[in-house]
Amino acid sequence: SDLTIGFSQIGSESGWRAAETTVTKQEAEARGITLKFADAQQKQENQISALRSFIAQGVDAILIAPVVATGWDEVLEEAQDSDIPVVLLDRTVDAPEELYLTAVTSDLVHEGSVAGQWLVDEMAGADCRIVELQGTTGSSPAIDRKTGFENAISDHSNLEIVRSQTGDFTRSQGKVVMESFLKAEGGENICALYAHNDDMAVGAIQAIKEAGLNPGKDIKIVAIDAVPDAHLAIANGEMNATIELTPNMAGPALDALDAYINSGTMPPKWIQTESKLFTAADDNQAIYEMKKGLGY
Amino acid sequence: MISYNFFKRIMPQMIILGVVLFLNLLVFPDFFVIEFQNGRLFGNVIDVLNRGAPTALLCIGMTLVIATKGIDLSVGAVMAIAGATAASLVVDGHYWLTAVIGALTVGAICGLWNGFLVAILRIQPIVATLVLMVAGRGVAQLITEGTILTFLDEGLIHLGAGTVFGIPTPVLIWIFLGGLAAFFVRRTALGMLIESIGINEASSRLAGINSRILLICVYVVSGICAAVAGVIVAADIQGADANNAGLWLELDAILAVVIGGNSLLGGRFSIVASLLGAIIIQSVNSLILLSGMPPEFNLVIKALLILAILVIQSPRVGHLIYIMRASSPPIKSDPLTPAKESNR
Amino acid sequence: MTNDPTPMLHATGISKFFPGTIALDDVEITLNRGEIHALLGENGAGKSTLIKCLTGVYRRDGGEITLDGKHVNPQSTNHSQILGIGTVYQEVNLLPNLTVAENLHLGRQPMYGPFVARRAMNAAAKKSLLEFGIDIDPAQPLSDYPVAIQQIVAIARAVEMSGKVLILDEPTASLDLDEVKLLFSVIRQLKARGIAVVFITHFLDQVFEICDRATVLRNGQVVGTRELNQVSQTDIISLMLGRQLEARLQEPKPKSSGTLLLQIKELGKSGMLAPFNLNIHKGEVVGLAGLLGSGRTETANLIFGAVKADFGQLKLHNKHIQINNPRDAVAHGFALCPEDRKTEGIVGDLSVRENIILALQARQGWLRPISRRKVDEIAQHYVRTLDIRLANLEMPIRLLSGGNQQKVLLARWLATDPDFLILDEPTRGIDIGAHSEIIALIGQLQKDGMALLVASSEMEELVTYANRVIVLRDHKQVGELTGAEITSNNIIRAIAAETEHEGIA
Amino acid sequence: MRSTHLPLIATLFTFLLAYALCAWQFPAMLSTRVVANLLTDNAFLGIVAVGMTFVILSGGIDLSVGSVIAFTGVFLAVVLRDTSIPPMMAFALVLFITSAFGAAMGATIHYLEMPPFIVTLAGMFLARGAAYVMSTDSIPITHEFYDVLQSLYWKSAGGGRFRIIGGIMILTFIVAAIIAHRTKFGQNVYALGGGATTARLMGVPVASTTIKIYAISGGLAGLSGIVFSLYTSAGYSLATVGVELDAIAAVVIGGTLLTGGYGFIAGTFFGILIMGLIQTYIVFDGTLSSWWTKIVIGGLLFAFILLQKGLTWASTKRKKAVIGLDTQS
Ligand SMILES: Nc1ncnc2c1ncn2[C@@H]1O[C@H](COP(=O)(O)OP(=O)(O)OP(=O)(O)O)[C@@H](O)[C@H]1O
Ligand SMILES: Nc1ncnc2c1ncn2[C@@H]1O[C@H](COP(=O)(O)OP(=O)(O)OP(=O)(O)O)[C@@H](O)[C@H]1O
Ligand SMILES: [Mg+2]
Ligand SMILES: [Mg+2]
Repeated sequence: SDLTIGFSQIGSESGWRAAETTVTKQEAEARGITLKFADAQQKQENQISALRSFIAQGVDAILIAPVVATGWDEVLEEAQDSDIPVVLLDRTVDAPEELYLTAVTSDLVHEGSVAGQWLVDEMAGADCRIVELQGTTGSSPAIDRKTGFENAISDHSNLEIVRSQTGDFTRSQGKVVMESFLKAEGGENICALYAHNDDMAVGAIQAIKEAGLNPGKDIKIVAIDAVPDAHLAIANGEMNATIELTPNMAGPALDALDAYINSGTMPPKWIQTESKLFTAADDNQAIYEMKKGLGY
Repeated sequence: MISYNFFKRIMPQMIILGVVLFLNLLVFPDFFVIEFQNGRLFGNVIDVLNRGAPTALLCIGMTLVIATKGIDLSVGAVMAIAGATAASLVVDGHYWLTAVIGALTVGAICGLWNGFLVAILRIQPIVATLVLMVAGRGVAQLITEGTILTFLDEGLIHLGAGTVFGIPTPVLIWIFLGGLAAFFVRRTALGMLIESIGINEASSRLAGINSRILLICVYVVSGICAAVAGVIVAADIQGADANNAGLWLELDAILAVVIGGNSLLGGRFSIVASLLGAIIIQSVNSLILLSGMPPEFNLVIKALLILAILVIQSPRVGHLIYIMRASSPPIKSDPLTPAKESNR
Repeated sequence: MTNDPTPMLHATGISKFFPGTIALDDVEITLNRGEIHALLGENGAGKSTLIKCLTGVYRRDGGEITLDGKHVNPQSTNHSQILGIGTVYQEVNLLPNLTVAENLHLGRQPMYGPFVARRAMNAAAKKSLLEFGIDIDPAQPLSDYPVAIQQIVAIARAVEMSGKVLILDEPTASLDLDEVKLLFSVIRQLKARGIAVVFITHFLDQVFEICDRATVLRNGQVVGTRELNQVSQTDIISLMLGRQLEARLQEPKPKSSGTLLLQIKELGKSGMLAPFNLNIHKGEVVGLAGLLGSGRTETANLIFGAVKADFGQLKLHNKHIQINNPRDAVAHGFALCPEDRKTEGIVGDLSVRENIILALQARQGWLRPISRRKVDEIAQHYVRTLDIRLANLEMPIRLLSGGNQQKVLLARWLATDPDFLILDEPTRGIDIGAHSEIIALIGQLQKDGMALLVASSEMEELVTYANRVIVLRDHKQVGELTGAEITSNNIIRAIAAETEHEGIA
Repeated sequence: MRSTHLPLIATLFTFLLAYALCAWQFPAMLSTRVVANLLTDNAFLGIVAVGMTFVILSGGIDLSVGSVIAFTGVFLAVVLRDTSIPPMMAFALVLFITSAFGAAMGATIHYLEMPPFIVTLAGMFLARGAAYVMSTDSIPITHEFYDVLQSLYWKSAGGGRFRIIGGIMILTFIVAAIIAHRTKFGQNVYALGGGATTARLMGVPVASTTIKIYAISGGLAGLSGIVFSLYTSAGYSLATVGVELDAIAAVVIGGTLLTGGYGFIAGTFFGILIMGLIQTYIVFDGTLSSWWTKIVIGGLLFAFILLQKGLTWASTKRKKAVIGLDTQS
């Protein structure tokens, strides 16, 4: 097939995002699809205008990883008027379902609750004071992962979040904020760390080490994304668990598009990717080696 | 150099710093406790000094740039580029010192570019440096290919996360470089010449000052300072994060320079006061972190605190206080403070 | 109206303190209707400060003002304009980015409904400028015109603002004789309308030509008010200075005796200055004469490298030199005291000490700072020899009075001990005492073997010290006078002869 | 022609040249869709850049606008969700708040003699902080009035949709151009930019002018926020981060000097179009990776500044040469 597909990516704000871009390009190439890539530099307005430009160019289909859930109705309508199917990646939007073909996403709330559930099981009723490193204030992963985690531990009075502050999804802020947690609470009084992404957890691990404590042992660490460095940390015993957010959203999306364009098959409205839990029980070293090349 | 005038110059910053630290003490009683734990000093005050390092380093160059009536928006991006350069060099197996020198060279080149646009092409500094601010982060990502480039080189890591005699290396680096720069500009004629071109470039040029070279130099210094900051930040997290390293840090640096009592319109400057400004900002950040407030309030708190600091420092308020204090005709007062003209 | 005995403006007890200075101390001034009142005093006496206190620029520290019999308290320039006081402040204060017409009418533009009536405004501007004898396109930006035109625009603006009082702070400093004549005729018209005019200047001839009374300030205090038809110039001078101005002997000017220092061959720039030739010897003063805009400033700038020449050669001590910028010039021992001290001379926020040392330091390079002791020595030396009035050496130069700023600039260049000193309007805005001091200084420098090139609008001045005078017209060298030929009349004739010649052609 | 018009003309030529080049490479760029998109997608940026032009003309800068847009969006979303205040009332309310916010910044700048850069930086933190405090979620706006406004567009031949928000932007530009170039207030703005001290000595009411300028900028940021909320039907506290820099860039590309006093509202309009063109070109090209996108945007920004500088320089040079001939003949 010589399809031309437009892909509106949010940006390249994290390693995970870069991996998603890489994987998408690889998947398109493997199928012989011409991919028009547009980086929105974290701005919704750029994404909307990119979509409009795709429509003006007359692409065959559009992939979009929306930066935020709201605000897409108008431009999706325009796409529909021009008979261009749109597939959402990573996240659904607050728009009527008929405006897009399907959404390939993970369930952010679910990820949070997997993390919470892991901690519940791990502590097995023992008291635990938790510190939380939130993502960027206002971003939907931060909100949903917080909600999911809180839901999971809400019935367990032995688990308590004692401090929660934003680490902006970055390594350096993760480290800085963890440092202040350690001082404010006293390292020995913290039993677990929940970070909304692995980068912050990796930063926090360094802070914990510098404070003379053993990450993974003195303080349990669970985070989300399963980037290579998190697997490495688990392999080294410095981290306990991570939940995978697969960067391969494009594979299922392109499959669905293929089927729709070639045979008119309507895909389901929501294709959920797996939120797999990785712990020390897995062969993290091997996974690390495998994922290293994916552009994380 | 350590004269009465010097103390008088930095007095407002010292007082403000004292007040902010006191607020820290209020929200966290153990704020001033410093312990010696596994070979390093450990405590909130140390954290403030350590975490203030990037801003403080940026401040050194930014103060000089602002003194020439310029501004350097690109420092955050230059940090990212330098961090990425250093990381990719050690990952390629180079010796850490080579990597650092490489990063500093790249920083200097970035500064040269800015200086070229400002001094030779005569593009307004804010726009000239905006170009590198936008493109620079792309360059940094080009080097790391969008990933966080991690490394395990002990030598490099030591610059960001290590200690010397128990004191975190970044603290030593910024105090050393800041002191060096402050000493250097005041012991040579550089300080005066920089101030002169900042106040009136036409006059300065006619007086025989080579304003172009000076302007370029100032931006190069700013680039190098940013590079040092970038290396430290990367070393601290053992990885070059091209996306986030130094993001929006240029604003903090500019803020610090202004809190340091330096005019954005160029002219008179004090590097030491700017450094105090950087530490004041970091103390405000520390206050926010220690207070345990939900993160939604971070920005509001920061904005209000900074506003309060700036209002207290504003020349107008200073003048009011001065008037309230001195009811007798202000004849024998300080000849340096210019009289305020009535403004209404 | 003119017979109304209540004064137009009466101010008593005006005081103004600046940190370190009492700028005005219990000053009283009375302006009668239809009177032209001179305000005189040395540089730094407080003339400009008094004006600023009267017009609400400065908040005064004491004193009462009655205008037209009513107590007033101007809070801002805007307010005083509304009260009917039009003012030209000392440094030309207009906006270079606005057009001439906009400058002239800012704040009281002719309106068409809610909109500024541009066409009417331009027409009105054209008309009012014609009264001052200049015919220009008022829709062009002010910055397109030379300082003299700007000065006239500022005056025209103030004149239109002044319903009751017109204040002119050194309006004639950069004006030509003809323009001064026009200005005076306008002032006389205003006087006939009963408006009170305050006239500040250092040209006593002009004072005696046009003013009725004079108030003299010294060190912030009024030392006397005189009816001018009852006193002589010497009376006024001794009142201003507090001493007699010793009459300097007119020493015979040395013939250009020294060795050849600098040869300028065919120096010029297209559109700016036609090729210019000059040989200048050590111990020689060459004057540059010409009308406004004749290219004197351009000549000075080209020689100094402030503007890069398109063609021409310079030979110093018979060796070719290349001057691309002021730095090169300074390195070859040149010095230039520019005409526009506000934008090209002073570095406002730097202290007087730093301003004096600036050029010397720039020449030494930043790596070799001049020691503090040496700096203080140099600064103090020049403050003493040039009699610069200041509270202390650390005060920013922008706080000095205009004339004292000029002296500091002179000091800056003298400190570099130049071989060749170019002075562009060195005595502009300088009081009569300092004026003669500077002339004496020029003589002294010449005796010490320095070569000087002096551009000046004051012919008498050139006559006193120049060995040779070069006359410029329309950016061209049109004549040269030497030795005994140099008289005011001859200079004027040289300029005019050329004009007639052109007229015939 | 006045010499001050040069940068404006240079900008116009730059835009036309660039557009021609783009169209030559991608003929689809000539479609009405692209033209309509340029107007619609840049409407909010254009409106906020108008305010920024006033501020920059007066020699100031306003860094708070991006945050004010976000604040406006969140405010509207919260008000329309939680109260029964009708949208028009809410618009009026938010315009009042943002104008007052701008006025407060202007007053601070003038009366406390603080540099605009810093005051508005604090304003930037404050406005975004306020948005966070109201809500960190992105809140959809589902009022039928919004649907009505959004359905108002003119669909031209070729599929381009000219929406109401593009119209609002153009209207803003026209009104602003009249205010800036034809009223007393406008002249006072230019006067301030020419030199605040001088302006004061000439009797310009500096305080009220400064306050009005920042109030306008704040108010237009509010209007831009309304437009943005129409554009996205939502309010989100993380929206429009860094828009102030885009606005500044557009103003500068439009030929306004950052030091104040020189420039035109119309220049900003072309500045906006150039920025939009860069964005469109990159998407049409579609081969740039994330980092090359940044580099290319920076590079194009540089190229435009350079081109404009070159054009201005070349024509002043020519003008000078003409004068030279005059004097020599
Ligand atoms: N803002 C200020 N702060 C401190 N001192 C000032 C200030 N303005 C003026 N002065 C001082 O006040 C005195 C009077 O200055 P003023 O400008 O009124 O003199 P002037 O009579 O106009 O002199 P000139 O003939 O040179 O213009 C001077 O000593 C000057 O240094
Ligand atoms: N009356 C006038 N109308 C228009 N342009 C003028 C007029 N007078 C001078 N100019 C222009 O002003 C410029 C300034 O000339 P310049 O400053 O070299 O003159 P100058 O002889 O030094 O005069 P000044 O006495 O003002 O120093 C010249 O380019 C000239 O064309
Ligand atoms: Mg004066
Ligand atoms: Mg001249």
